[in-house]
Amino acid sequence: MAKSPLAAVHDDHGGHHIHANSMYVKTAGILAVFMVLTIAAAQIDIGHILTKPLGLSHQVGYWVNNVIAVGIAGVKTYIVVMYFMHVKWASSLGKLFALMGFFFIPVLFSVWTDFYFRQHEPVAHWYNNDYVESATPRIIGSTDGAKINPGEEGTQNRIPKSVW
Amino acid sequence: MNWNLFNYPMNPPQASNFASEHDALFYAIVAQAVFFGLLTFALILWFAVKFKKGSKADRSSPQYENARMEFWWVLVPTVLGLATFFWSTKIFVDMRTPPKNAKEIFVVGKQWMWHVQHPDGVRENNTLHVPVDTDVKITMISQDVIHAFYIPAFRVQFMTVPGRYTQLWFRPTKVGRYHLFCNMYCGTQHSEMGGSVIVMPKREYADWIAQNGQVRENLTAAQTGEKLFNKIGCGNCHGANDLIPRGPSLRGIFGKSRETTDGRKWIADESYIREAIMRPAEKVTKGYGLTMPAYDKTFSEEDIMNLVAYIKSGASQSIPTSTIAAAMPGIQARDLAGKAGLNSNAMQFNSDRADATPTRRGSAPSVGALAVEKGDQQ
Amino acid sequence: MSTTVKTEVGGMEHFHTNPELNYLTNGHSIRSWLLTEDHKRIAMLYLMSVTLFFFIGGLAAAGVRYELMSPAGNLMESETYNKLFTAHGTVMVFLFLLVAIPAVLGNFLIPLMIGARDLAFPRLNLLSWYLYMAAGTCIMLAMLAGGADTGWTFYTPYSSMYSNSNVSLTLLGVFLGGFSSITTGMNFVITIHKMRAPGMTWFRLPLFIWGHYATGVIMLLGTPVVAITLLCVIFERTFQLPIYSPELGGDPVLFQHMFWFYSHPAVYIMILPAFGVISEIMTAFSRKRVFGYHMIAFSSLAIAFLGFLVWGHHMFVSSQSMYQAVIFSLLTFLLAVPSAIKVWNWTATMYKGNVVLSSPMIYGIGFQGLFLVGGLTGPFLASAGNDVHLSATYFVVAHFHYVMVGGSIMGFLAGLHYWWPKMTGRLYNESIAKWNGILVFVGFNLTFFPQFIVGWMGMPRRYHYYYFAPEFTPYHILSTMGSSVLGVGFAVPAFYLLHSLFKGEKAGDNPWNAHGLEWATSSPPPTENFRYKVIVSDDVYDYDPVAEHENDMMAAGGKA
Amino acid sequence: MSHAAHGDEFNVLKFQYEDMDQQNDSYIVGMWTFLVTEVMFFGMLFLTYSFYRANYQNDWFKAHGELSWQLGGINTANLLFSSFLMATAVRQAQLKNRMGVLMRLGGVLACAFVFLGIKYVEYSEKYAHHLFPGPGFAPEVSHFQGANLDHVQLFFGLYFAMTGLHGVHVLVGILVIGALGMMWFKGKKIVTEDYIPTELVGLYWHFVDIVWIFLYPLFYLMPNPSAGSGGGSH
Repeated sequence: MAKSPLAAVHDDHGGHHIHANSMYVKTAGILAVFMVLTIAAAQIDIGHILTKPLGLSHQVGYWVNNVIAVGIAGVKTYIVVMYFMHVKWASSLGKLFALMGFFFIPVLFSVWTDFYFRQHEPVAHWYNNDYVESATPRIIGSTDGAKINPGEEGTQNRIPKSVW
Repeated sequence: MNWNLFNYPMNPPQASNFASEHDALFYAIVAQAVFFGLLTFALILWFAVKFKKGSKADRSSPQYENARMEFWWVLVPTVLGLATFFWSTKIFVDMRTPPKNAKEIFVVGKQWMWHVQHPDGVRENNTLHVPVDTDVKITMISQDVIHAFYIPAFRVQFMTVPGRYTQLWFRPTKVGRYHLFCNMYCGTQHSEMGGSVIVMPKREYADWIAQNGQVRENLTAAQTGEKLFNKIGCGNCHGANDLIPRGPSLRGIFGKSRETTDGRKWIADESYIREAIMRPAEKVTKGYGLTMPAYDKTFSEEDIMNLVAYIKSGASQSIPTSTIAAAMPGIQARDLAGKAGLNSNAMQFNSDRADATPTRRGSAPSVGALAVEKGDQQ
Repeated sequence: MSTTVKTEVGGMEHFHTNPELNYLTNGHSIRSWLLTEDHKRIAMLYLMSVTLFFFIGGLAAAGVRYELMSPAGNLMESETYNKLFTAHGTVMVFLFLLVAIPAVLGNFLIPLMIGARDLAFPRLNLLSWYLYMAAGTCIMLAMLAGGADTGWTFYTPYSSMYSNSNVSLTLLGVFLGGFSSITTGMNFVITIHKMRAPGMTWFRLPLFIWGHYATGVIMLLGTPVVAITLLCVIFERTFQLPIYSPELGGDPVLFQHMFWFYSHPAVYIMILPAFGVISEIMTAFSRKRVFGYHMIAFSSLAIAFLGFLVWGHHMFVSSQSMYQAVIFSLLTFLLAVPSAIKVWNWTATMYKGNVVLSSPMIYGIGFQGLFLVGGLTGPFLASAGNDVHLSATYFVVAHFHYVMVGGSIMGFLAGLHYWWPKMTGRLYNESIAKWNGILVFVGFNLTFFPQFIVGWMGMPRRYHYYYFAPEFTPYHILSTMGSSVLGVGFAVPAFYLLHSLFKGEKAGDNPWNAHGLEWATSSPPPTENFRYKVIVSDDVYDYDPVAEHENDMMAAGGKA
Repeated sequence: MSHAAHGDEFNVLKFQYEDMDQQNDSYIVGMWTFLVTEVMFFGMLFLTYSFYRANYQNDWFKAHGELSWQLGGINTANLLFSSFLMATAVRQAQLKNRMGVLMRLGGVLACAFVFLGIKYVEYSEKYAHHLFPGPGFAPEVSHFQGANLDHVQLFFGLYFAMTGLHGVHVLVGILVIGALGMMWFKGKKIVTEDYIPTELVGLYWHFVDIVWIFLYPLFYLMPNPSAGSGGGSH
């Protein structure tokens, strides 16, 4: 085990992948295509297209738009990570840590369940005693939701507007 | 269950429908904890003595892994945990689902008081009167920071969040006076933000509501001022004596020398009192925090004249006696405040803006100002 | 480790320092300390700084306790009180608990235990100490400039829009401290992965290493989240970028989600290393291989992973969705299981061992007792229905002090006593140390047990006075009395440990006759840790209780 | 990056490592652990973004009209190209081609400066239109077609926070790449003998690119959430 570290460099020389230039050019080309795709997809209002001929709700198309945008970003990320960042050729430990962050993002995003559930909670509406499955998607505490004007709902005598 | 330590209670009073349910669960977990805690610690100590180095105990065939044993001590806590989980979840879901016909009371938390409004329009500060054996639903919002509405005797608590309504419910089961706390740290006077929940017999509650709705006419300026003083609830902080740390007593202060926190001395004349009402931040009496909201947008000049007249007349509030006996031993200072409040809470604010954010940072108001203006437009 | 193969390495002599020198004597200048890349010296730097901050945090705690002795709150202003408990929380959590065991004992021992010459990134290690000191400086400066009054949880919108105090500077300190923590975590994870000596397989690693591995992973994954969250609060305060502002439709509860997403796992950053310490001590002083090695190792990883999925139990009453709360409650109960496994495995380790009640073991048993109470009061708070009443009361305060002080600090003291001879080469006064261990145990229980009762009665946390609820008084008096005892208990080790530095007996390489690579090198270790190449061929905790017992019996028989 | 403890010929292999393989793998994995923390760091911001976006879709759609997708697109292409240059710079480092590395690193730096320049143009335009949140927030109301200005402010709050932090990362990238370039220029052994330092900087730079890959569609290319004409905000 007396080999000099400098010797080690030379020994390792062949061990590392030196990729052909064409690999990088191809990767960049694919990324550029995806970039153009993202911009193009965003110019199309898929919701608008789906609403009329297919009778689908506009929201569906809206979400298709969103999924495409984030999906393409995800694919681009995958390509960058695998080819530019050489994870494809990394040790399994390298792969593990490269993926760990991306694995924990969904864990972080599980906060979303809270906001999702809040919409479906049996909340008694604040100015009348009946349960209402809250009809408006008031996911987060929006001030709009809070500034309820009782006059609109015909229950105006219950709470004077002034306090709120 | 009522245990005592040196004549002091060791457990909170049970005064709502949740209390007994909750306590049963609590004591069940206590039993679990005591059993496992004592068992394990006793084992540790026993092993430490029995297998002390050099003792004669048998050491043959020591074990380093024992799948069966380890299986049991995975299983036992899991099963017990799940049982406790289902039990507690039942209670939790009950607490979060108010019954349909509950009487609804509105609460606004703000630094550092609770505004309570009953469905009949009666208002009070830092006290909450509720009829016994009636489902009550509290709908809450905060005007500034996050607070938590907490009544230990009822075992209920929930945060009030700015921008969103939250709620809790309970059914009081025992007449009496109980603590009401803010249990989410909300700033300098956090400890002061609280008061009492007063559970009344149903008829008394009805009377109380009726009394507080009445209007008297043909009063002197001082009397009008007194009415306004009580109506706004000034007496909640400015009591008959200096026992309430939120604010100094105003009894007989007119013409006396006052010192403010910045060390300046003032004679309490009309303009001083007016300033202190309109812009209290500039006239904080030494020894007190800035708890008081600015009332410059609340009062008309006429109102202030009446108030000054009242304070000039000596501000000797009558301290009414309550029919409600204190449920806890030794409640004194807050009691006075509460009793003063009993008479004076209520009625309507004149203003559109019970806007009290005196501690807002110097740089922030512009953000807030925008919001407030928009609020007004609505 | 009698069978550890020790061979001199050819060609590596230049790494070797003078055999007369150890890491303490290898260079005496201040520069040689402040610019050191030696993990052992950095650990000592950390030891000095965490001790300093511990006593500062302790003084704040004393202020809080004495103020609460009377219900009227007449010792200080509310503002002062609020700043004191904030200082106590911030300093203790961010400058002591998160750092103490990993950065002092972990830094010192991880390379020694796995047979490496240093951590993977020594310079990063030094950087982490400087970041930590910068964090400490920021927080101390903020305190000197008047202090922050938000509580260590920095809940918005109070912290972002309402507080007039030095919140930004304090937050900046916490932010920097976060990066110190991240760099430490990176170092540990990579070191444990890459730097193990030949033959040191994963299942030959001491449990201390497993604990620190899990800790490192939590530091890596959790800390950045809270760092950016707090940075957003700084943005909101200084640039008024609305991130959580409820006035504009932002959500302050989101802050709580993000804060606890880190701060709950952070609890495990504090306690997992202590578990590691206790595993080492229980085996070394029971003279027996730990019971259920694999169970303990995997339970550390299980805790690290599950720990990321339970943060919502801090928010049962903070307008989180009911369904979400129920899910979090369930997961929290599941998380109790791995902790229970550990405690029972340690207990079983003592069974049929040869228990030596020396001072680290006294602290270790103290840890077990206190952590038991802390752990067993967890289910009260994990059950959502119960937590509605107990949330944010003194019950919670008592619970987490049992876990943090009773668990983490007792673990730290136990570890410090255990490895002190290795770190300094000196022995402290054993009997004082033992009695002090008992004193801390008693003082601790006196301080915090009454808080369970007063919390159960409804005493809210962070209250400056409680004249309106005089029924709380006796418990607060008891608690304050206990805290005085506890204070003495924490101060005494500083004296006898310092004393040992100058007057203590020479410890020898292995005063406890313990097994483990760190005991196979000299005390204090040389800068390069081992003067020979380490190849591991033994299993970990290779004790033989039966043979040892027979020897003891024969020795006793011989005497008789 | 040389270790002072031992002689010149050993300044590539650090004393705590046994051999170059161990050292290089530690460095690469170490960099990845750092990037994991960065992922979590930005993850939290994306999470916040997703809540508010889901809640205030219409207002945010109207607010995003203030951003120029063309400028953002140029920046995207710019970062993509710089990422490509960086990847090939690493390749040149493997080939020990000093000039090749220097030229490509120079290209990356140029791209980074162009990126910041365009960001500066964007920011100053927002600032001039009083779109920076806080007390100075006073936008031209007509631009937002009746959107709730509170939510617009929230949008710009997150816009400045997220792109600002990304910008800080670009700045740090410039410093690091500059330092690396200097080392190559001076022919320091630590970079010339081994390509790993260049690879590490490359990993960082690619990560900066990845963050922008998400920022661009999320801020600049929002789809219209409401059917047909404008739509009410709630």
